[in-house]
This record gives sequence, structure tokens and C-alpha cells, in this order.
Amino acid sequence: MIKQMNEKELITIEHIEPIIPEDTDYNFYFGPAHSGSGNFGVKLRIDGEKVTSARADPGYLHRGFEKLMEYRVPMQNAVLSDRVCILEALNWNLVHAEAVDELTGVEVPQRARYIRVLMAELSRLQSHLIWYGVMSLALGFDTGFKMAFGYRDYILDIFELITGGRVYPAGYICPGGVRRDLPDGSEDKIKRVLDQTEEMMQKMKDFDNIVFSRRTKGVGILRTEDAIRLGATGPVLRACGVETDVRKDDPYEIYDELDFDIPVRREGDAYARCLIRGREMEESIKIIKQVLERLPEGKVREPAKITPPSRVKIPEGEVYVRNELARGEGCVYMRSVGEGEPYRVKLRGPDFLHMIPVLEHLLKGSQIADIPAIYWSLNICPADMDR
Amino acid sequence: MVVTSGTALGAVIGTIGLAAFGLFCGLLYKGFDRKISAHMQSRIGPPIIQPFLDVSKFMIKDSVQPERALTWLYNAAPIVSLASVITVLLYLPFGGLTFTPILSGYGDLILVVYLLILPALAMVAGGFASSSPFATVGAQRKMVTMMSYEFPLAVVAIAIAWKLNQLYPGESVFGLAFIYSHPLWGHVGPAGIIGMLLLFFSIIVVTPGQLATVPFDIDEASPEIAEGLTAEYSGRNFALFYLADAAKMVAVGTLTVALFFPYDLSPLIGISGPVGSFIDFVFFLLKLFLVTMLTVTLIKTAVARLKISQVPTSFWGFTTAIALVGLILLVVPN
Amino acid sequence: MSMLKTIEVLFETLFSKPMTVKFPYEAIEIPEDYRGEHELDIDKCVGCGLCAEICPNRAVEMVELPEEHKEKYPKTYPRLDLRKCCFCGLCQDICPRKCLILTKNVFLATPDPSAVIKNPMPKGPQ
Amino acid sequence: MAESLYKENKVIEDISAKFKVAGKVQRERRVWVTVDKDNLIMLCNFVKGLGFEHLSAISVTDWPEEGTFELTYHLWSYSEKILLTIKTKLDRTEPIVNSVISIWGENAQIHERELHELFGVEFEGNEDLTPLFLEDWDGPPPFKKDFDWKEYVRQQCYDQANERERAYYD
Repeated sequence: MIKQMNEKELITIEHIEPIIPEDTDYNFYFGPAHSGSGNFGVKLRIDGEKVTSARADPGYLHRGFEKLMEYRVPMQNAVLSDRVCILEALNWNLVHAEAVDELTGVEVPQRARYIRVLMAELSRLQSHLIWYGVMSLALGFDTGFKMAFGYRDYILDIFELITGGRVYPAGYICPGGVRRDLPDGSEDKIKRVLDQTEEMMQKMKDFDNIVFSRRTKGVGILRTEDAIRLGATGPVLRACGVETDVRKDDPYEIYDELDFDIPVRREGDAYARCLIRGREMEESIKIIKQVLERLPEGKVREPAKITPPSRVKIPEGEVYVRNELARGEGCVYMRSVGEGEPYRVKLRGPDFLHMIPVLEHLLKGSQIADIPAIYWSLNICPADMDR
Repeated sequence: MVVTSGTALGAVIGTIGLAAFGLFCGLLYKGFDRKISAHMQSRIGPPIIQPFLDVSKFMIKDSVQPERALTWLYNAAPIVSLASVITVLLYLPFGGLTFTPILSGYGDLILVVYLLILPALAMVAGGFASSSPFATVGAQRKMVTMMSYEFPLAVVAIAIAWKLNQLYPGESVFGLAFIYSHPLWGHVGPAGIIGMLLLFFSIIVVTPGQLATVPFDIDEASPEIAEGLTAEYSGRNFALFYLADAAKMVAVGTLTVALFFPYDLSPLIGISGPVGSFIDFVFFLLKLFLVTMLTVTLIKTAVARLKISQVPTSFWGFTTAIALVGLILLVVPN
Repeated sequence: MSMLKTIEVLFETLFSKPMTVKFPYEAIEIPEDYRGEHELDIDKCVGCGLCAEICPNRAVEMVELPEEHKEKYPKTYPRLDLRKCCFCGLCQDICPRKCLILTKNVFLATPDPSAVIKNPMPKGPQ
Repeated sequence: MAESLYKENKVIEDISAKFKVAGKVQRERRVWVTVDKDNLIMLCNFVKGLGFEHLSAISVTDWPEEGTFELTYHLWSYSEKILLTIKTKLDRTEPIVNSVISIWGENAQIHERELHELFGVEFEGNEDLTPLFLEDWDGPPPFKKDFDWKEYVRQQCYDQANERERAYYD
């Protein structure tokens, strides 16, 4: 039978005073140890059912990438870069790879640039599917969660086929191009996956009325000037009427040769953010189809072989690269002094601004029951906030 | 309360047998519920016997108790909850008319309707006793749901009893055995049929409220207040709550079947005697299965959770209105 | 209203084939060059140490073989510490002789701690 | 690719007309401007007027040999569609600069809070410089180049008895 631990052996934990609500005004930790919040905590001050003040409590996923990257060569940093936010690993690979390419001035082969955009858009699709799954789970719609993650799995099968890993591409988009060529027969596999994703998007439209419109309309409204002042980017900003997308305004790779449009809405509430993400998935599918048609032949990486770390030299210089991630604008400032390792790397994740200023602003004055709707309509990912 | 089935000893054995079979049936239906809602979400889902494995697992785990909890109430709550559900089962015509309910009497429909509150009340008491902020918020929310779904349920009970009283004045209209043996569908005009359908619809909305399944599971809404009421429970205590929940699903299902589908198969096929009653019993289980799938599984898979502020309005406003219209349509035009 | 549409979608899915598979009995097959457990072909390895140099997590270390194999394999060979390794496959790409290959085996959970360190061993019976 | 960088050069002309700056157009849509610490705030105000509303990031690069912190403000203008980076140098021993909260609001406030914690840069005018990621961290600012983290970890939590740790450290 279970050995009864006697009093001595028990580790004595100093007595923690639980928060018993005296009257209606009390603290409420939508905190890290909580099934609805990811590893990130918000300290809320609540009066009755209304939130009077919110204070973000980050730092649970701080791994110090900016310091780690100062001790590794770009090829190793590429492997590191997809752990900045694994929900869109390939997008972060792309940001990092572009920064190094611009520093070294290498001419990335055309085929590699097309494969890079293909993989980045596939990663955006599966990131939006994760958002849809977790958002419907937060609103209590279990079917949406199970189906979204089920259909996302088909996209992960494509990643498994091409990059060799389901969630971790391990620096597939690396400085100089991509690490491996597309295995033959992968084009029609991708086309089949796109049809399956469209099937899921049709289901999302069917489920729309029950889940989203009732729980998110008029909830968490963000005005345009607040959005800019708080640093919102991506879908959160486009939901407040600002028509801006880094792929159009500051085009990189081959985005200027592709035609796609940017969904923009005026209301700025949680429902607008949901609609925009749904429309963005359609645009991503359009982009992928165009890329698949025009995929040129040729090499996939400029220096075909990986140069050993001892002989890698990045030319002196500094560069600031901006990319449109699924969550917003992700940037890398890289400074090099001519050695093999970058001298300073600054990663700017979209969620650094969405989870602290924007979330605190939106939660103030909202209802308790609306917290998950607001929280997940920002599509937060604590990893790229803490870095 | 007149004990109809002979000696007290018969009643005790009957109770134990009924309780065991009710729990077995409840866990089995929970297994079906998870399997079917899984297939509705295009996944395979756990085996049918998963609830049995869960309960046996909970039984083995040791039950940890929070330091500041009110110990006697904390441990009594699960026991009271399960016991009250079993007493409800005693009154219900479980398995068609073949087995007369062990305890039956004059006004047991009213008694059943209010006895069904006791498990929820015990859970609320347990939640407050465990002194965790999540459980406290969960308990407050559970009371709101309990208070709001009582009104439509009462309207449905009164409607049926009132109509029966009109048809058979002077009978014990609130006795479940009587209700079960006098189906209403045949004796009401078209308006009555619509009235009965409206009443059945409001029962469909009330059942998730009673069982705290999805649209109304705000008391243990995991994203907002992690696990709410039963946050501090584990091991045997949680197993008892789990069993009470399973048995309650059977009890509420049986009540719905008794009120709306009290037909027996054997007279139609003309077989009587032990084989007939066995067929009735299986037919009853089939009816119970269909009603549970409709009210619990389908709604759980198809609908999202409501906000705490929407629960009272959806019950007091929407459902009660439909129940009242059903009542008027049923009772007035005869 | 879209509640009926949802119920229709659910019943459609109820009678169609589920996406998931019963794992231990049937499994989704893993594609060709998946990055799983390492495999070292010690005869081709020249001990250049490039894999140890490129590893981002410093999981590869060049070690000598135990005494009885020393004369047949005098050089140093890569020893892999699977606790640190993130299976990125850089060592496989940089190896000039292509003798360190990542196989498709992903079932690496093991109770004994010694199996986590993959020491270079000559193939076949000693 | 170097079509007419007219807009970028115009930005530099507007700025250098008013301030003594060293400007450079790196490529299209990328303008780098270096300014000294004193008229940083005036330049930021002026530049905000030019349309650079979006503060993308603030970063600090540590130069221990020169004894300076190099502060870089990356600003994006939605209307002009140009990224302007303002660089300025601070003395390393007591790095004090006035905060840009008045210009870019909470966006700047949270960046400054992070840099204060990781580099120890003082931002005058930003009251809430409380710890952000590293709550109960009593060591020196960890991202500075001269912070020897190996030594710090060795003192703080090197436990002799643990055989694996000993193998790592010795």
C-alpha cells in the first residue's frame, strides 16, 4: 500500500495566504498555471464582474536568444531561430535568413526564394489554424478545436516531408537559401493539402454564427490611434482600419511579383480580428498556388556545402529586416563586425507589443467572461514575447 | 411513502441492484457519449469502457485535501451528492413499467424535480468548503445556473400534470407510475401536439443546464476558471462526483423518457410475460440512449459555451417563454 | 440558421472516415529523410570533427574508442549526447564522407540513462 | 535595383536641414541617421511630425572597448513607407537618456523597460522601469558584453557534489 509519509519527511512549504475575495474587489490571476493562458500571466484587479486594472506578468519563457545568437555562426542560429516562436517556426527562419543574406550580400538562387515563400505561407496557414482551434476552445466550442488541429496535421505532414521535421524545421530556411530541395511529387501533395485546408475553411464559415459572432462582436474594441500608439501590427492593426502589410509596403523575397490583397476592417473588435484571419488564410492559399505554378528550376542554396564554423566570416555591417508573420511584424536587427558570429542580434516579436501594452489596454474595463475572447483574439504566443 | 414491493428487505436489495445498474448504465452512456461526439469531430475517440477505467483510476489515487478546507463538509459533499442521485433513481420508472419503481407515491414528480437539485447543491457546498478562489467563483456560477433552470422545468412538470388532470380528473396525476402508463400524445389535438413539442424542446435546453454539459458548463469552464468547482478534489472524492454525474445523466434521461415517450413495445408485438418485459427493458434503454444522445452529445458538440451573463437570460427569457406557450397550447383548447 | 448547418456538418463527419488512427495498431508512415536517431558508419569516418564543430548544442564530442578497438580505429570518433541534441541534422549535412546519417527511428524513450549517450561502436560482432 | 531613391534622400535633406546629423541611405526604404544624445528628443519630435508614427523597436548595442552604448531607434512611416533608424551613442558607465514615451506612448515605454533591465540604460521620464522578464534577478544587467555569465553561474549555483556539473565546470 502507499507508504504514509510522516510529518518529518514532508517538505514544509511556508504558508501561502490564498486570496479569498473579501467583498467584490479582489485580485484574479489569469495566470501562468492556468489552462487558458499559455505560459504567461496577467494580474487582474476585479470589482464584481468587471476588470478594473490589468498588469502583464511576462518572463516565463525568456531563453535569451539575443545573447545565445552572439556565440553561434549563422547556420547554427538558423536552427535556433525556429524556436523563437514554434507556432510559426518557418516565418522566423525566413526573418533570420534574410538578415544574414543582406549582411553577406549573397545572391539567393531564384528557386530557393520561391520555396522560401511557399514554406512561409504554409506556416502562416497552420498558425492561423492553431489560432482558430485555441480560440474556439477558449469559447467552449470543442469541435472547432479538434477539427482545426486535425486539419493542421495535414500541413504538418507536408513539413515532415520537405523539412524532415513536423513542428521543428531545424533551420530549413537557412542563410543562402533552403537546406534541401523539394522531394519529387511534393507539389501535388501540397495541392491536396490546400484542398483539405479549404474544406476546413468552409467548415469554419459554417460554425461561425454559433461561436464567434455571438461571443466576440463588440468585445475588446481597439481604436486606430490607440492601436498605433500601443504598437499593434498585423491582423490586430488591420482590424482597426489601417491598411498596412509588410509584404506589400516593404516587400521582401518575391512578394512584389505575386498578387494578393490585404483584408482590412474598420470595427477593431475581436470579431473583426477573427474575420481578417479567416480572409488571410484565403490569400495565403492564393499565394501558394501562384508560387507552385511559377516554381523555377535550379540550385537551392548559394554555397551548396555548409562552411565549417571556423572559416565563416560575415562582412561588417548592420541591417534591419522586417517580415509579415502570422501574428504581426517580426523584425531582426543584426550587427556584425566581420567575425563569424553576429556581434548583436535584436529580435522584435509582434507579441512583445500585443501581450503587454495592447492586452493591458483592452482588458481594462472588460467583463470576466470576455477575457478569453479578448485574450485569444490577439492570437498571442508567449514565446516570441519573452525571446 | 408507500413501499409497494413487499418487505423492506426486498426494497433494500432492489435499491442496491438499481443503484448498481444505474451507475453501470450511466458510465456506459458516458462512454457512448464520448465515442459518438469524437466521431462527430472526425476522430476515433476513447474506448467505450473509458469511464470505467477513469473511475477505477480515481479510486486508486489518494485524495489530497487542501489545508484550509472545511474537512467534514469537504468530504461529505461527494457522498451526499451520490446518495441523492440514487434516491432519485428509486422514484423513477427505470426500465419501463415492468419494474414498478421501488418507492412511489402520490406526488413523486415534484419530489424528483426538486431532489435533482440536491447533487448540484452538494457540489456547491463542496466547492465553497474547498476554499479555493476558483472553486468559489465556480460555486457562485453553479448556483446561478441551478436557480435559472428550475423555472422552465417546473413549468413542464405542471403542464403535463395539468393536462393529465383534465383527462383523468381525480387520479394521482403527479405519480410517475401513473404518468408513465398514460401517454399524452394520443389524447391531445394538433395544438396539444405542438404544445408537447415545445415542452420537449424546452426540456432539451434544460437538460444541459442540469448536467452542466457544454452550453451551460460555466461552473467548470476550464479557460476562465480552471476546473471551477471540483478544482480541489482528487482521488476517491472526485470519483464519487464523477459517478454522481453519470447517474444524474441517467436520472434526467429517464425523467424525460417517462414524461414524453412512455410507450412500451411488448403490447404492440403482443408478447407478454418475462420475454415481453425483457423486450420492454431493452426498448427503454434504447429510448434512454437516443434521448441522451440528442440532449447531451449533439448539443455538446454543436454549441459553444454561453457567458455567465447569458445563462439566466437564456433560461428565464427564452426557454420559459417557450414552455409557457407549450403549456397554454396543451391545456387551453380542450 | 447556422445551428442546423452545424448539425448537418457534424452528422456528415459522423459517418465519414475519422482523421486519426489507432496508434499502436496502425501508424502514419514516416517519410524518407526524417531527422530521427543517428547512425554512425565508423569505417568511413575519418574523425575530422566537423560534426562536433557545427553542432549548435555542442552535443557531439570526439572521443577515442576503448582499448580493444584502438589499433583498428586509432582516430577519434563522434559521441552523441541525445539529451542535448535537437535533431537538426547539421552534422549529417556537413559530414564530407556522409557517414553520420539520421535514420527514421523516433522511438527514443528509454528507461536506462546510459542508452542516451551514443558511443561510437564498430559494427557487427566484436 | 537602385532606382531613384528620391524619397529616402528627401528625408535626409529634411532632417539635416534642421539638425547636425550624419545620414546614409543603405538601400530603398532604409535610411540610417546618427545624431548625438542632446538633440535626440528634438529630432524624434520632428521625425514624428514627418510621419514616422510606428516605433518598430529600440535596441542597444554594447561596445565595451569604446566604452559606449549605441542606442538605435527603428521607426516606420505608414505614409512614406520608409524605415528610418536613428542611432546615438551613450557613455557606458552612466548611460542616461531621456525617454521617448511622450512621443510614442506605451510602445516606447515597454521597450525602454526591457532595455533598462537587460542593459541597465536609465531612461529619464519613464517612471515604470520595474523588472520585466527577470523578476528577482540581483546580478548585473545580463546582456552587457562584459557580464561573464559562466563565472556568475559558477558562483551562484555551482554545486560541487553534483558529478555532472563538476565535469562541466572543470
